[in-house]
Amino acid sequence: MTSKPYRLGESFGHAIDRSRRVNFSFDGKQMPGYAGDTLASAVMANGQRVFGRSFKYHRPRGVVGLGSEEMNALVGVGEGSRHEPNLRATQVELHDGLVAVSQNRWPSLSFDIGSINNTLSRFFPGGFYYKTFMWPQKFWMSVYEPFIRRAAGLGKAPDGCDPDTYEHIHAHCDVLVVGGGVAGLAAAEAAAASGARVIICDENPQFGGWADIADGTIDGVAQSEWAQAKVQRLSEAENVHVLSRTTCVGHWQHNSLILFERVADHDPALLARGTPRHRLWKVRARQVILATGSIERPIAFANNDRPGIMLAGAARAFLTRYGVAPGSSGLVFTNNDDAYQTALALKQAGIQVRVVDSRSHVDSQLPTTARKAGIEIMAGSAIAAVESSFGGLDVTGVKVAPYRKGSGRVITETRIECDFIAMSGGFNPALHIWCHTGGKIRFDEALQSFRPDTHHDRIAAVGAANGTLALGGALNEAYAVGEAAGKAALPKSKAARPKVPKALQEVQQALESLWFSPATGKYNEGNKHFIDFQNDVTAADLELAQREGYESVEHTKRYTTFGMATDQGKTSNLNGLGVLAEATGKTIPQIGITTFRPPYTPFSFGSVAGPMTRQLFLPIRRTPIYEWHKSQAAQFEPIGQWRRAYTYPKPAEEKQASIAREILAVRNSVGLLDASTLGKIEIKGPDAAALLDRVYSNMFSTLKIGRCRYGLMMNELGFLIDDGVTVRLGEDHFLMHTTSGGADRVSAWLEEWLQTEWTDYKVFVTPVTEQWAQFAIAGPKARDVLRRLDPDFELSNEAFPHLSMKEGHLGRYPVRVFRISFSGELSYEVAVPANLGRGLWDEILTAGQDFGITVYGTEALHVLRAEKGYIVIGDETDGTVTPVDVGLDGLVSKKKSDFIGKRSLEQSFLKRTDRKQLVGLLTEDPSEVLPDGAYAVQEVKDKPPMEMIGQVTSSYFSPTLQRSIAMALIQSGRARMGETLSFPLDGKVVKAKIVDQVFYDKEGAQLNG
Amino acid sequence: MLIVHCPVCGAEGDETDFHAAGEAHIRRPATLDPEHISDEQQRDYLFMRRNPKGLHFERWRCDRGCGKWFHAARDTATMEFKAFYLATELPPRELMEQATGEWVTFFKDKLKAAKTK
Amino acid sequence: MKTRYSVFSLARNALNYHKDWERAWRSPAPKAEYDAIIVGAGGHGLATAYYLAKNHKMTNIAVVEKGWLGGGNTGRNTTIIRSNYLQDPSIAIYELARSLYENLSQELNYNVMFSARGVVMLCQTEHELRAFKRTAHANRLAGLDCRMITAAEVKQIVPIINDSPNCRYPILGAYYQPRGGTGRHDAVAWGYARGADSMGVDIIQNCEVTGIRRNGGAVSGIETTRGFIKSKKIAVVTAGHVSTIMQMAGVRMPIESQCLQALVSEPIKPVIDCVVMANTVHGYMSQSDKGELVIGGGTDPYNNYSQRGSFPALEHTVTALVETFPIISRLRMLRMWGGIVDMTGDRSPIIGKTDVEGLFVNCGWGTGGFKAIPGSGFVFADTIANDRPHPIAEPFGMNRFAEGRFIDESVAAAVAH
Amino acid sequence: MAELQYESALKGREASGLSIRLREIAERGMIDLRGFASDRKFMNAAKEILGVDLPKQPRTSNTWGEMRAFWLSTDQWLIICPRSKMAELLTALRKRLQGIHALAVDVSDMRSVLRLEGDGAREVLLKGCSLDLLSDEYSPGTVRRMRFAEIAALLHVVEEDMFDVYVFRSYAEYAWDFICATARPEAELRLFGKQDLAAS
Repeated sequence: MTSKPYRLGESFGHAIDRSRRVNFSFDGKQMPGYAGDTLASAVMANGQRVFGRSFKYHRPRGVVGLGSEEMNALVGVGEGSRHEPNLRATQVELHDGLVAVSQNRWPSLSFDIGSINNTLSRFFPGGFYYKTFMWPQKFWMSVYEPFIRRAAGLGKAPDGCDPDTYEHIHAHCDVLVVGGGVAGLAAAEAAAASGARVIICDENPQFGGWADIADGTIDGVAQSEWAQAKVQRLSEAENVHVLSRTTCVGHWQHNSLILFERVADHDPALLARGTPRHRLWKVRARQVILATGSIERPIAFANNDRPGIMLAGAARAFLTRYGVAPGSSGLVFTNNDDAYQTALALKQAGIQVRVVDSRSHVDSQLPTTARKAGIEIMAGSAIAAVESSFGGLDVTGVKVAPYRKGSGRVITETRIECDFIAMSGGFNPALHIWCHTGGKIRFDEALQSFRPDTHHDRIAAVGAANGTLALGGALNEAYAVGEAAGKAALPKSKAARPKVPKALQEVQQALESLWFSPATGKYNEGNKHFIDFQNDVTAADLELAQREGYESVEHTKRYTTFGMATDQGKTSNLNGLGVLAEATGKTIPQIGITTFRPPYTPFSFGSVAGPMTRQLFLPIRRTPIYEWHKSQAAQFEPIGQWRRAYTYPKPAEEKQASIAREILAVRNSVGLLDASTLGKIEIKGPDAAALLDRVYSNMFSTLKIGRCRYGLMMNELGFLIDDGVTVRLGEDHFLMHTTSGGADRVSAWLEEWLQTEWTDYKVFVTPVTEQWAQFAIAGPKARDVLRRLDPDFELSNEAFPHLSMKEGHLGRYPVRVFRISFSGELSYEVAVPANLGRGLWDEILTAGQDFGITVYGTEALHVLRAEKGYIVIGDETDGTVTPVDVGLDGLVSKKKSDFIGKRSLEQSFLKRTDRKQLVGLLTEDPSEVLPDGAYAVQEVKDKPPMEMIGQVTSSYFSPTLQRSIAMALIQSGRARMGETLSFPLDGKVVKAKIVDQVFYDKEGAQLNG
Repeated sequence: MLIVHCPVCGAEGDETDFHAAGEAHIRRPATLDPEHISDEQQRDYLFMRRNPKGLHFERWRCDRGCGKWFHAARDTATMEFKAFYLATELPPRELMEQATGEWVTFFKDKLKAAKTK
Repeated sequence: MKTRYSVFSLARNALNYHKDWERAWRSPAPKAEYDAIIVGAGGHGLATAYYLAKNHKMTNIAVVEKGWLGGGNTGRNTTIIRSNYLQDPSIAIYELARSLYENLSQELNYNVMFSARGVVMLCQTEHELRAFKRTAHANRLAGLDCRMITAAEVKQIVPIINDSPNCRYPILGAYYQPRGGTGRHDAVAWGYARGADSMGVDIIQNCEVTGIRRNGGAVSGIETTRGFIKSKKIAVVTAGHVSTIMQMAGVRMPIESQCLQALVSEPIKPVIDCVVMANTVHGYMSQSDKGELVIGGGTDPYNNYSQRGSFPALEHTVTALVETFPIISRLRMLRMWGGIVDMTGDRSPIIGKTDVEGLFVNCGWGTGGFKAIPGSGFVFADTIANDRPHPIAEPFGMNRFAEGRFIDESVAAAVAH
Repeated sequence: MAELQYESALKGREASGLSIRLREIAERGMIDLRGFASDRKFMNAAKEILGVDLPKQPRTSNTWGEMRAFWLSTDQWLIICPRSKMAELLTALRKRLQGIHALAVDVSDMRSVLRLEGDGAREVLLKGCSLDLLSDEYSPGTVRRMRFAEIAALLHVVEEDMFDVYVFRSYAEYAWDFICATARPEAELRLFGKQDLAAS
């Protein structure tokens, strides 16, 4: 590798600040660079060309492109938890202390064991792995695949949690302009002139696109000068938002787009300060203008992947932007005029250069200027071979041969010494975003590429993105489209239209397509014409895929993986189509093109998650008593988004012990439960009762005012979805309780039926769950606690019987008290406005002290109700269980002609008598607790499969009964009362007897006590 | 990302501000005649869907707005909304005429009825 | 029969610069009549054709495809293969499929890269834990090799998982199927295509069905963009497009077509060696042999034939996975895409005959069809050949919707993939 | 029995070092009022008791003294009043609305109110909601339900740079934490208007 200085004199490199040196390291080697450098330019300025190794053959690779289209120079940047793999060196902005490493090589970049694959490459044609690695069978997972996995995969993941933050922002605008080149700036100016709100974004740090490396003037000044003035003006405008370092990653339906802003990657100081690293912009635009420019095409010639072979535009940019010479003597290989600007720039920099042009006649202005400048032009020729130093690390020369379109092999050739090649096969409009939601495209003969055609959304393309490469045309187009977009957004705007500036630029001669450059010898024997550089897909691979019948371009793509690398085919797709067209004698449109998928360039998962990580990942709902629970070291369990206290272990108390303690307290004295999460819905109107009769399986129109009734809810399939106690507050006024999880669902459901089915019903439904804190005071001493709380509150059985409700005050606290019980004990549920909840809670605890009041959690609650044989929606039911299945036939009205789910109960399968029915279970060994979900079998066999006849739905050790109890859904269970069932578990069989599911206080004496 | 418009309150917003609830204009047999519903009618009501590629009619709720249910006509291939109308209404006449597949049979008598009016 | 693929044939061809490889499949012109026509050359359709030819010696058959074979959901899914379902009928068909996958590469002489790297289904709430314990009991008695594993074991198998006990949904354990895993989706379609083709099956691509001809109660053939093709047996296997095709025969389907999205990261060196499914937060992830993290989630909430999903659904999934695997925060999304999935009322497939004589349908695989391809093709072929449902297919008949006999897997998991 | 203990969801929470001011507004009285805007009897009755017309225009509010009426839907309003006035107001309303199809419920404790104040508050909100807050549509007085971060919320534009965000009580802490996370000065930004260009 040559060691001569690659950094040119002051007159080159307008983007770098030579007064600000920065030091960075590449593969552990300390290197100097300048502020304004990219990692690519800085490394090249240090005389290093090889940046990485290719995916499959591990061939050494250098920089080919200029920005996000780069497919070779992928590096890992940053260390430890801040490491980021697979970054394009051409996009990494240099900063002091930047640490970069090359990828996919071992042990080192210049010597890579993996490159053995290259030597053996002929054994690895496209799709080879489908044809082998099948024998012996077990070797696939044990030998072959592990090897493949280790070999693949480019860079390494960071280790540890990401220390940086990310955020989202929503933005609406009248016009979004994607791309800040000359055309984009022009369109933005025109749109903004109407007063429209305009957002313009560009993925690079600076605006201007190719302005600084393109010839021609605008209103008499250089393109770049014009661009800088424009962006300055736009950045000051009130109605414009200018976003640099921001990539539009995709276009979604109805003109919603995602922009990916790299806020702080370029400056560690910002990150250290806590600036969000990336910001995801969710933009809704009335009009979208794509000024995304075009991407230069490489040329498929033998060994076109050697380090030192780059795109002509890129070579030019490294020269003028960063003052970096791609080499000391070069060759420009082109099929168009544009590349001649590179030749001229190189010449101007004192670098020796020749032009090889596949076109037989080149006499337009740029070539003529080049000739005048003394540049040798070899027209009608093409590169037939590339010579390189050992290991292919460097270009040493080429063989040039006369070019005849379609000719297979090369006869005569001339050798030319050179250490770099700048190639240009033409330009492809960047269509990606246009196509994301299905915009139509058409093939353009002059471009030999696809360009935008029609689109169903309000979106337009201008300039190179639209195939309009010439400066004058691009400006006219951009101003016209920009103005139209502004008008469409603000039809009334009277603003004056900006005048279209005057463009002066050399007229270019048409390009001639060059999809394949014949090589020395038979092209696919030995030397490789790379189409997809990163994935090592050659012209021969594509042609082979065709021959093997993978004819659809999608098949070819998937079989050879061309276009599937991290550049998503930006530089390879069209070249591939060209090769396929020539191989099959079809036209490119006949071959078709693969679908463009978001994102335009890869963007971080962190930015997609934004701030929704850690404690903001998903909301946690807290009851008014949450802090108290925490102060008591409660164990919590999530119920939907709620956090409910599961149990309250005392210091050094086992979970099971604390649960038992809580249960016995309720049975023997009194317990207190935070039931605030219970759903509460106020329902009022002349048809309120009728609505309840429709949504509950049992009757509610007969409920007396002030009384409560337990109700069952089915869906239309006849399956249980919710239950709860509903209270009649007035003739036309009810308060419905739902399960904690069901609150939102049920109230929305009631609204749905009222608005879409029973639209003649006059009923208002208002969910009030969170208005109330609600506590259950349960146990023989419950009444005493309430009396202590407020002696005047009438609590006698006569005045306040089971299943009734009273509204009033407990002390100063306004309350609703319901005498309902889910524990089977005498129990009152007290509802109080949420902000007074904690106050009353404390009062109850004080009042209960003498009675040994014990706070109990959800697990104790579940055991208590199981002892009573009460069902829990979600435990005894799983979405396939009917009220009849759980033995609540009594709550399925025979009188009502219609209620939700009624008809489905008549479907044959739901009427079967051998359905699984809810029963109680008592294990033969009372200390044996059946596991939840254990299955009973018809007959125990020594090994599976065994016929299953039902499963345990709830199973606990009952501290009250000092034995295990369980409920289960068993096929025709009720007919099997007294039968003993077998539950084969791991290594043992548990036997249990079918019994009635009410284990405790069958006659309900406690409850009515 | 769909941008949805509520015909009740005029709110416009992301699909996430609304609730999509599947096919519209499905009649619940039990509301009309609870006593005479065949298993097949019940099946059709609960499961059978027109599911066209192209113009479709569906139910939405203005979840983060007025909370009202409404109908939308949308092309399931291009995702373009063609109309938004009330939950108690039929689609605009021209859309009923453009409807394809299973929808044609459904709208036939509706269009006839509209004519005779 | 085609020359076998092997390391030897590969070497032999290499020496000759791969000039002598024969076509993987022909591209024949449609004949006037076939004994059976399968509509849809996805994995399920091609497998059906393969088993019709192989097990039932029906070789005068055709598979017609609107586009290119394997171009639908077969080539768009996240390739998860598992059989640890809750309901007996599901266990039967998915386990049949999984066991066929074990030897599919050898059976087809085409490397479908089935790799049983294990499927870990996280339990992140008590309720989910209970549900999976129940499934575990059912699967054990059905004879499946599955087990519950502890949070610590999960961390061992998946070192990059977020095992913080105070994260939003702490890992309480997982349900583990060691012999579940992934496969190479394209290879499954291509392998079956090559196998079927070599037995004489005509695979006719770029041939769109425009009508299904009936005389009275029976089918007599299909109208296509390449003319009328006669057949007394027509099997529709067109996933998201099943409603529109079946409508041509006047049959209405209990199906909604929605968009399911998937995405991959840029390739990185191996970080996760199994499939992890986090149903509570709706996301799942594995890593391909190429190094890409393969990620999928739930469907969009509305009908969609565009194969282009909506960003919020995708954002929801990625957010969940960044929380579950914090290191992916700094990795990048490379490509996202959508497939049109056919969702039934109970989220289980439909396999069998229809009320129209000679018209068969296999659809409704929704978000989880890839894992079923071999089993689905196997029992569907048998059903077509013998004109009666294969015992394993029987529970999946369309009549179940009128009887209320649903096969509801959502019971076991929030999402079924 | 001791005095009433009042405890709002965000009691004792203070936000400092943010790019905007953030605090909880407690002690509010709120009534959820349902009735048909088309029912003149109902509208008159409401006006009579509240002293303020119920707005018929979607997403608007009417204010009279310390009384505010928010439009929530075509048949739903949220009445804001001092907590001390709520009980008597509710009783009066219910009495006056007898015989009219309507529903008035005390929801004073159902929601927590977070107030954002200061230049840049709109941008902070835009980090969590998708409304076009920079358009004229969102001038003072505007009320709109919205999706904020992961939860349902109600936005009230009090003044140009003052916003009340109503969230259900159980979500108050989540909303508070979300705003604190997105309103860090390091993350401050303005939409449109003068920008600093990236220095080269």
